[in-house]
Amino acid sequence: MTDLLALIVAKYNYWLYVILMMIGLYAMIAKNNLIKKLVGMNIFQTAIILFYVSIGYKRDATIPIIQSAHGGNDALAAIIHAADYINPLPHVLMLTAIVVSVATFGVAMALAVRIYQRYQTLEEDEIRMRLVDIGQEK
Amino acid sequence: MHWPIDLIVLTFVIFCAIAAISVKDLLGTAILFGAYSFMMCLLWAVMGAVDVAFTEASVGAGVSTVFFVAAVFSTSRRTKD
Amino acid sequence: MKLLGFIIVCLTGTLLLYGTGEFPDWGDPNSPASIHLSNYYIEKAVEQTQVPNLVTAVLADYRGFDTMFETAVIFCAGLACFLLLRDFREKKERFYRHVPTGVILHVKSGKKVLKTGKEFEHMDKDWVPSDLIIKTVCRILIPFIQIYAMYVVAHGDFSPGGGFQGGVIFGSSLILLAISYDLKTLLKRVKEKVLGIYAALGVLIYVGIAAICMPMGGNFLDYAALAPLVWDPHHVRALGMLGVEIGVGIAVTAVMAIIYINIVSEGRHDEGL
Amino acid sequence: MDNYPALIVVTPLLAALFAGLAAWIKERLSYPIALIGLAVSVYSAFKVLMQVIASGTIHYRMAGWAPPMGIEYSIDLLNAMVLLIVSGIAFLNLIASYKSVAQETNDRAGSFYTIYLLFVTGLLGVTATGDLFNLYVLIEITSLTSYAMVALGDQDRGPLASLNYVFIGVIGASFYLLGVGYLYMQTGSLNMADVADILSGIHGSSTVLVAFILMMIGIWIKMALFPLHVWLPNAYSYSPIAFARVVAPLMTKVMVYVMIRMMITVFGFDYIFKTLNLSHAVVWLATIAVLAGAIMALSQKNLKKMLAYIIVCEIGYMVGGAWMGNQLGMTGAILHILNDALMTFALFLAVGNMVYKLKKVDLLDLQGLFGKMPWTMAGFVLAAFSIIGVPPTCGFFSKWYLILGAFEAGAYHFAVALVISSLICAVLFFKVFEICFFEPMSEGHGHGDSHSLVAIEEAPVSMLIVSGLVSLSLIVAGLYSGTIVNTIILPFLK
Repeated sequence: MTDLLALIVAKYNYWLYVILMMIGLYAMIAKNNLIKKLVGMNIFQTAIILFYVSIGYKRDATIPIIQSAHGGNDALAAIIHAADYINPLPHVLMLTAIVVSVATFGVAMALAVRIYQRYQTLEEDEIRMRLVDIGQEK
Repeated sequence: MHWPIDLIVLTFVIFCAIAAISVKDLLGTAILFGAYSFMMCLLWAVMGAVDVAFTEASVGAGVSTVFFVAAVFSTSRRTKD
Repeated sequence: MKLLGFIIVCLTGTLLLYGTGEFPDWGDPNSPASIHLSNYYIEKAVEQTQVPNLVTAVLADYRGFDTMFETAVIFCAGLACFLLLRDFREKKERFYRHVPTGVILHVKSGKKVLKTGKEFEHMDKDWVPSDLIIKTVCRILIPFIQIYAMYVVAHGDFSPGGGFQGGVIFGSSLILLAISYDLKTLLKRVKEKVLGIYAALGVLIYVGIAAICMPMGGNFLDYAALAPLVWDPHHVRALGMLGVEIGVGIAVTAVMAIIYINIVSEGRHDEGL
Repeated sequence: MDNYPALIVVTPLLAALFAGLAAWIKERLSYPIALIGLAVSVYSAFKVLMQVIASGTIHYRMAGWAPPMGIEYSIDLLNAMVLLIVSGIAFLNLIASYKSVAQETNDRAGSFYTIYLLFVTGLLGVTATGDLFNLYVLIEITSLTSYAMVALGDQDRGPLASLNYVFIGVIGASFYLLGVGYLYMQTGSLNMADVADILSGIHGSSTVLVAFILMMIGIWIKMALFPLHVWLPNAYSYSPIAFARVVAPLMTKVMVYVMIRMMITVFGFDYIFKTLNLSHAVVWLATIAVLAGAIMALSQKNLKKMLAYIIVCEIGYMVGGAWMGNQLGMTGAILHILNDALMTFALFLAVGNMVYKLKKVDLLDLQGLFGKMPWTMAGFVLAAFSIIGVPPTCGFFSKWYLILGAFEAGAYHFAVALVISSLICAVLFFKVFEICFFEPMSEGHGHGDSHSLVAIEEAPVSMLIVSGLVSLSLIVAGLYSGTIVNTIILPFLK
């Protein structure tokens, strides 16, 4: 029983990131409203960011800002133990991923407004019906 | 022991995610979406990713929700599913 | 559609869960990810770049090339919203409200424009009676938000923060002005042309600083080559990063404002939330 | 001045920013700025190719840091060739698109050139980079620009096609990012060369297998391989023609390049074909893609949609060739990147001339086009022959290598699919020729004599010159394909 608990403690973060991603993916595919799909897309992207951040986490280590070098006296700054600080590389990658997800979110919102201007609805099936009518007119 | 905080915030995150998708009114989705982003920012702050939490708070919870509400005002609050 | 979605979700879910089988435990210090490269950053970054915040050091210097293209992504999002939504056709009819009597005038011809001020005020479809409390609080709050935003940009090297966060906070102070008053006051204070130029200028500052290093003898984006230009050669990398962060802050501010204005007014830049 | 590798990617970015500024200050300036930017990029791509042929791989360190720490460009023969193709085609297309941009996006031409340059910067960056995460950011730039451009075309269906493209594109890019995350977790580094030699040690672990599958799914979505191609036909046929002309030949070919780069440099040939013998499954997938693309192209009524499905079919060729497992197949795939880019570019240039004149390119509107637009149709015929695989043109040679590779690897179903799809392409294009040549322009009063003097209304000269130049280059590339293979592709595969 105890190794199961140890396994859970060791891996629950990754299982939850998979669950979040699947919620996002399901919403993107199955939801009918375009803006609901966009929410699913954003959940899908933030789940990946959660995965990256949980790669970099080290137990009982502090945030990756070196306080001791504040004064710039190099002698003191020499002895930095890597195990005391959290891995900064995933954080850098995820700053980029968050900005990219917001940029895509903004453009997708602009597209949704354009589609509403043209079809007066954001429901996928209603748009498809109006597309068929336009097809017959042409 | 920060272990329980992490679990509580994670359950809130998943609850907000499912609620944001299944709520029938788009403005409700907008608010829940903001709450989801804020919970994610809390989660990352607990996990030591301070810069990422700051960005997610200002960009995810802040501006994305404003764009969302602005878009809902320009279109419609009605959703069928 | 729902069934297809469910099947795909289950398939990818099992694939990913199978993948987590051999993951190192969550948070143990000697997982491969936290041994190979990150130790170098943690130990060497401070003495090589004099920037205590390791994330900003890696973001703007070691992997500065990524961040440059990320700023290009932001600039591209703002340009896309401008191209998609902006339409320059004037709205035909306008609504005015006669302030003393509260009568609403519906002006049909586009040419007749009444002077808005004490007597008339603009009316738009989501018109809300102007609330004195919101207006005064926001008028007091906005300057402090902007000072805080500039602090966040400037202190990216020492505390969490940097170009993106500061730029977004500055952008949201402009959006707060548009929400508390109305879109016209924001557009009167910040012209659309100014926003367009600042968006391109911000990214240009970033790429410019990076490109100047080439004729100065270094590789692309190598701040060390800028030493002769800088007043304190020892901190040249930290100053290079600060210049780059300022460029990012300007670009992000302008883009957030452009996207908000275009989405809320559906491109006509007249009335909105 | 050995900064050429950086110049290839940075000059279009700088030109895009100056064009963005000029769009607000003086609109007329943005076109010349765009031309200068791409000209410098083409020149430095050519210089880099010559340098790489002369002295082997170039290593260019961004920001002066050593490879695993900082980002590094390691440009070898495959890189240099694709870089030259991308910058060359983008430059030629810019020359040809001055008139059609003025016609389609009239009041915002300056912003159009800015986004066009950002798109080309993204493509060049994807080709040149040696860093896994940098590749993700650049894929995002190319995707974001193409989301915006697809929505600018057709007023009715453009935004909807673009939004579907956003959803599928985000899923693809996120799967690639997830694959990079799984790899980073096992190796701890992001530089391709560094990851490759750490990976050679830990072949067994299931995480590396899942990482490989995730990255391949992401790249296949971006490449529009058959089951995942749903977004491509609408996206390419509803986007403005000036943009369709650059996205059709380049976007999918650069993603094929990324797939080959992942297979050869990052994961290594022996990992893919020895430890996990996926090649049979993928070659079957490619066969289905080739046949499905060709058959779906048969049922199309719009010329642009038809060409979009032919692109899906061509992607099947390249994926099949790359996954054959032997050197011949891989040579055929790499040569097909070059040939297919040129062929598709020539086809879309001809279609661009037609759209400039006829506005709508349904198959029924093309009647009597040989009489009206003889030069455009000449270019179209040449490009059509090249896709079918008629010997003097380049299409024949790459198909020849692919078929030889298929026989050597025993994948007869793939060789049969190649032949069948060539026949179907022949049927397709002769159907178009038949409409354009024989049916007279319907003057509405019964059928007058079929060869009445039809007024020749050709497309503007600038578009004609570029279209003619590219069509002739098909033959030149065909004749020189031997030298291309020996100088560039075979040394790379050694």
